[in-house]
Amino acid sequence: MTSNSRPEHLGKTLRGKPVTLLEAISEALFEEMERDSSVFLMGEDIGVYGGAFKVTRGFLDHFGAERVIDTPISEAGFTGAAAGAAHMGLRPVVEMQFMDFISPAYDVITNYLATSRYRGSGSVPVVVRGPVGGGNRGGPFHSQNVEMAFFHTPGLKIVYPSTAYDAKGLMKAAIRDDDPVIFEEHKSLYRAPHLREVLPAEDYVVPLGKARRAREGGDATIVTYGAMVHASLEAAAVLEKDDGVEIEVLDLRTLLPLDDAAIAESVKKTGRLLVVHEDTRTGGIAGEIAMRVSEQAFEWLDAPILRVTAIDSPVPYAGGLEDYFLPRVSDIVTTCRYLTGY
Amino acid sequence: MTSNSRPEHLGKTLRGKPVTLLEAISEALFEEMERDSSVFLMGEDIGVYGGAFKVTRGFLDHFGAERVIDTPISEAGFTGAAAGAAHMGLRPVVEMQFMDFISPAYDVITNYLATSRYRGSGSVPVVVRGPVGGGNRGGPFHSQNVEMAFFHTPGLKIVYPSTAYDAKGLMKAAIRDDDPVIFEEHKSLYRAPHLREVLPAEDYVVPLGKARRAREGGDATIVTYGAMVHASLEAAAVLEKDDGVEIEVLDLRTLLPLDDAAIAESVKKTGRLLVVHEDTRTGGIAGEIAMRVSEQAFEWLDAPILRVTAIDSPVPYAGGLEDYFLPRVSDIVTTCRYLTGY
Amino acid sequence: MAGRDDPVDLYRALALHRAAATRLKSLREQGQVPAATRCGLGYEAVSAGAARALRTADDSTGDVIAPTPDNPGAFFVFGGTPLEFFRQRLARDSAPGRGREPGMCPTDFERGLAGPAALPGTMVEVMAGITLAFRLRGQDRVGLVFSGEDETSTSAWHEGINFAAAQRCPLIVVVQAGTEASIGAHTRARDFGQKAAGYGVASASVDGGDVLAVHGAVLAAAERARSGKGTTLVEARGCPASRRVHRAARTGEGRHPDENSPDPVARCRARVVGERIARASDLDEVERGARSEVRAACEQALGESSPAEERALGGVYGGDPGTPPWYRLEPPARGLAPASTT
Amino acid sequence: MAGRDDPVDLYRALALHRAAATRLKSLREQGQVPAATRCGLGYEAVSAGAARALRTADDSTGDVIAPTPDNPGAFFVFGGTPLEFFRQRLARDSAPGRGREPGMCPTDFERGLAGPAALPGTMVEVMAGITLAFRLRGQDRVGLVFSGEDETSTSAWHEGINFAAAQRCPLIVVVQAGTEASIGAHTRARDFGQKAAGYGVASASVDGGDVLAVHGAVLAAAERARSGKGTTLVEARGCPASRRVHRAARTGEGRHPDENSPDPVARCRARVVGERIARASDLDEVERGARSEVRAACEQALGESSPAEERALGGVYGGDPGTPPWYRLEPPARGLAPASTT
Ligand SMILES: Cc1ncc(C[n+]2csc(CCOP(=O)(O)OP(=O)(O)O)c2C)c(N)n1
Ligand SMILES: Cc1ncc(C[n+]2csc(CCOP(=O)(O)OP(=O)(O)O)c2C)c(N)n1
Ligand SMILES: [Mg+2]
Ligand SMILES: [Mg+2]
Repeated sequence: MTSNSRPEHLGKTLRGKPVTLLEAISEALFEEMERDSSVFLMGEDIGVYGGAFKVTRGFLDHFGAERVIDTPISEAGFTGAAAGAAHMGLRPVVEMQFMDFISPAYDVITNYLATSRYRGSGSVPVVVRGPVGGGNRGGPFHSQNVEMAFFHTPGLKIVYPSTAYDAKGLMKAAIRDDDPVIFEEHKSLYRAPHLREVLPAEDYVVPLGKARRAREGGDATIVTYGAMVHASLEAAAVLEKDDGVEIEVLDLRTLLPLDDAAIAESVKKTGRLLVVHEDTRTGGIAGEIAMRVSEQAFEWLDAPILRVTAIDSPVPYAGGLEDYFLPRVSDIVTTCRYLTGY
Repeated sequence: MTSNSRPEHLGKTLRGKPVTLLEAISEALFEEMERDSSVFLMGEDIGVYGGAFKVTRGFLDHFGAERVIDTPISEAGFTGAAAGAAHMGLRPVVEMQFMDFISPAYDVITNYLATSRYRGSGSVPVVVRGPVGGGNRGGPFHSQNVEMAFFHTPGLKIVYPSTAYDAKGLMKAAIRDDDPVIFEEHKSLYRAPHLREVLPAEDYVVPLGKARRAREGGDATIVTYGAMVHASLEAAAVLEKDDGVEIEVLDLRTLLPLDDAAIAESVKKTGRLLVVHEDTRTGGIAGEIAMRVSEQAFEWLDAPILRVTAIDSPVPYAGGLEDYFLPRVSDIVTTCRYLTGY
Repeated sequence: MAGRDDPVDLYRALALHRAAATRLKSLREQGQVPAATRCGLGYEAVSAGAARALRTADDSTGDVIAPTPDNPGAFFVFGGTPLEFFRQRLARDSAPGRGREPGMCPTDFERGLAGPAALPGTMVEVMAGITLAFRLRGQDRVGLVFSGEDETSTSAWHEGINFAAAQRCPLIVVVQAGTEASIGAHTRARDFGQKAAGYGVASASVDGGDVLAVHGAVLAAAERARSGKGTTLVEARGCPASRRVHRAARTGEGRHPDENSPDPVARCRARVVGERIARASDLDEVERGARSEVRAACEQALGESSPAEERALGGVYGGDPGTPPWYRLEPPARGLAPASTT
Repeated sequence: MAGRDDPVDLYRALALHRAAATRLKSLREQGQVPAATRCGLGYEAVSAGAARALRTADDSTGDVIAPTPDNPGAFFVFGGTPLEFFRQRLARDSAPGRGREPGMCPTDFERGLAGPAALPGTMVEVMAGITLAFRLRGQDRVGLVFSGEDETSTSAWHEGINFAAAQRCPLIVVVQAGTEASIGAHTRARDFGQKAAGYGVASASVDGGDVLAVHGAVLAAAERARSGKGTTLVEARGCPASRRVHRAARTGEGRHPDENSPDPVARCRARVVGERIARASDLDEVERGARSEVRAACEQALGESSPAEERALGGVYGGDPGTPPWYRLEPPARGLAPASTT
């Protein structure tokens, strides 16, 4: 019972209309499912209900219940099943209703999916995607960023887009990639009006593992990703206007593998590095970046590598607490001033 | 049916005899259970069988089945149950048969145990302990180091001793601590003859969060922990003899909270830092250390911060592969030479 | 309490639950609490009936319950107040959880209140441990955990009940199930009571809309538990079905399958009045009392303030609240001259 | 294959399993494989009986099995060779897994071999997905996963079988259970078949030492699966009990509770000879053949070399094998003058 025409709300790009980051992801999933019959979806409430954030609205009607599978609350079970289906040549895309719920699947992802190729069981082309991030008053279990749970696991890739264009192109690249990919989608970017973009009508991918220069500048480098790209660009605009300094902003897009060549190149130009991540501080990705820069560009550093991050605590529920917990544009501005004045 | 006298094999320290690191841990558990009736043990095969590594041999006979509980293969279940028992005033010590098996408990540890205090459910004095580390031909699922799975989680503490003295004192401190503690015990140190030590007969603790200077030196600092302390000391001896350079070796003992004051102090003295960890490279603890040193002692650095680590892959099974995978003394020597000659 | 409960007291508990749930629903509609907040309408009978079958106390000697957000009635029976309820939900500074988390039930072990939960199933594990502690200490106490229907699919639920069964913990697991027709595609189980046999525990199945039936089943389970016979699974059928089914059934503006199920409060009322245990006017009085208590509590909580932002700091570890590294309070590079631009 | 199997062919499968397991045990005693290696003695009937009830092929069109290390007989039925078996166990460079992992069963999906597993229960999840793929593609194939008894306690087992049940996957889960007397303190379940009802799947319980009984039960389950009726749990009773029970029972040098259970190979032999299906001398011939094949394979594997150490690199990601950062092959700080001392 699948119809052939594309549902109205998934055809904006075809009609030359701008799309949100969420719509870009929906379009990517839809187009990949159209392109390749081995692509299918699993997750909680993704079918009839269209997903908690409506990313898969209309998919069940179009593709049918065999390609849009509603699952039990068994994140480990259906992620492990995704690996099995992948072994048989399918390309499952698994939705975590909130990415926080990936934690019960930690075992199967790190021990099975990530190691399968190495152990001789073949590649596991599974994408595990879902909403992440704070600022939505979701409290400790509906607001997490999960990259650091997986960043240390060889065999995984981690993607975290900040624009609609990248979200669509990276999702397509992730689905076509033969390795398991964790794909993080920031909730506050999903429907952000200023991120609406007219996307190319033709098929395109954004390759995994390549950072993007979101802003050019010579006075200091900010390395960041996800929602913090926009906070960093805001800070950079303030600094240009008020201080006359030019901050380069690098959007990682893929966290694993890390594009350390792009980071080193920028640091060699500016001599100053600030890492900004929304995730909590200790053990955040800033550390690995600092280490790689030390290994690859120590001589070019004119100031300490610094970071702006969330506080080391669970994500609080009350609005005031959460706002204080999260990194702020003013924190980025202050720290950049410190660096450029160093 | 508990007898009152201490089993023969658990009385070595009382008799002034040297103990292995494993025996030091057994003594710590035994003495804490004697001292405090709220301390009890849970784990797979820890009772009748005495544990896969025999850490709890004799405990069942002495303390009875209510304090030495054999569990199903349910790492999440019994770790969550430990949290519940802790809420009721008990102090559970949970054994993971191999620490690799902690992964099914990742959810309950990071989301429940670590956040309980913050969320107002009170402290959770649970110790999760077990054997870690490679070099034993255990392959990918019996050789892991697990610190980086938890290092990013506020609310947890992580301990990783390298000597019998520390193992005993840190275990006692961990059991008495009100926060959840992950306690890693390296298998290749368990019975290493050269680590046998005569321990103080009286009760002592080694405070959590304090690093130990394992070797003094002014030419470069190695920050390390666990089995790599001994590899680093070996390398330092080679460097003293062959190159006449003095390497300071800092044994972290506790990874979380990190003793960054001790690290900064040593780096300010030597100006050179090498981090050595047995765990895989990307996203390893070296990153956080590099970041903190950059924040706290950048001006004192005379050379890039470098690291010696395992390869970014699962732990291989075949002996030759595993030996190549693990960091070697010669790697440490080479990298120190690079640093001191920089 | 033992034996048959006073129906008017039961009715009072139902009425308080209903009043609080109704009020919370309108707060939700006004956007004062997040849209996803669960209220518990329709869960009056299972909540109050189960909780009133247990022993309450405020000095850590009574039974312990772990309610879901659908069980405010159970929270009130155990001494939770409407004021605490609204403070918690509105994330007030005065809330027991101090605005840090959105759960309905703040933990207070003295009163026998365990919560808030983390992910689904977790509290089954935690309650297994709480009741293990009762058994180990020879206390005459039982624990009860409320669970959803699809929650039985989670790994935590499975490992928790299996552990409780293996250890003969005095635990009651109440599965709040829908009607058979409403069970979703997430399971093939048609009878959640059948799960009990697979764990070797007793079970009972009752109408979850019938407060006396629930009360009786839990009373019997509690007696079993107190007499050392271990864990019981109580299936409460006909609870307002899964929000997941709800979602499924709502599409196309269809009716929810359970919308016709009889109102548990009205059912109890009809019975109490019909059996001439009390007059309708007495029950009206009870209801009015509940509503006004709830209204006053809600008004008070609405007038109270949210936590100050600095409250986001601390509470993660015991001891010195300054332990976690925090970047706004200290200069980024200690010991260095402050940057010229700041 | 359908209907009753040829008893002599069955016997050949038993004999090959027995010969390989016996040989492996002596390799273990000689220290050529790790002490913890499982051999599978006593699992002949369940291994061969189950596997021979399925359809084998070598072109990805047959059924798929996931054996445990106790099921070499199943591996051989599905076309695995003794040579592969010993290469894998001895971690030879020629092994399908190239020495990277210690599992008994290398993966070869063309022949229908799924493995090696990660942690217990994982393969139930993975096989749920493999059989989901069969259903989604309308293929007439079934999957079978061998499980231990305590493995049913794991979260992975639970989420896997529940998912398979919900999705009506053509999956057979064989639980290799001990005798009732041997079930340990890790569960209250006395009948693993009872677990099936809780998941809404069919079940059968057979004597795991009776190759024909196992064969018949799996044949029936496979027919159910092929006709779209979904998942079946087959309990095989009286397998050599849990190594855990073993451990427990061994203390005090007591006899293992199952040491008296009749030898499955001898039982089959008695029946085949008793029913005059074949002569004893024919069966001797079969056994001799199995032993000599095994001996030759083992000798050949023993003579082969271990993987060269550089083989530890690569294989973690698809594409460029150089992707993961690797520290021995590149100078630590690119672009800097090499250190004077190296
Ligand atoms: C690990 C995890 N997965 C998914 C969710 C989202 N979630 C919360 S409740 C729920 C449905 C629970 O269904 P059921 O147990 O039947 O309870 P009901 O809400 O129907 O009362 C889901 C999918 C979550 N919080 N955590
Ligand atoms: C998560 C995890 N926990 C524990 C273990 C260690 N372990 C492996 S097999 C086993 C016992 C399995 O018992 P059972 O399923 O009955 O199988 P048996 O060995 O008795 O055949 C244990 C405890 C493991 N490998 N992984
Ligand atoms: Mg439900
Ligand atoms: Mg067993």
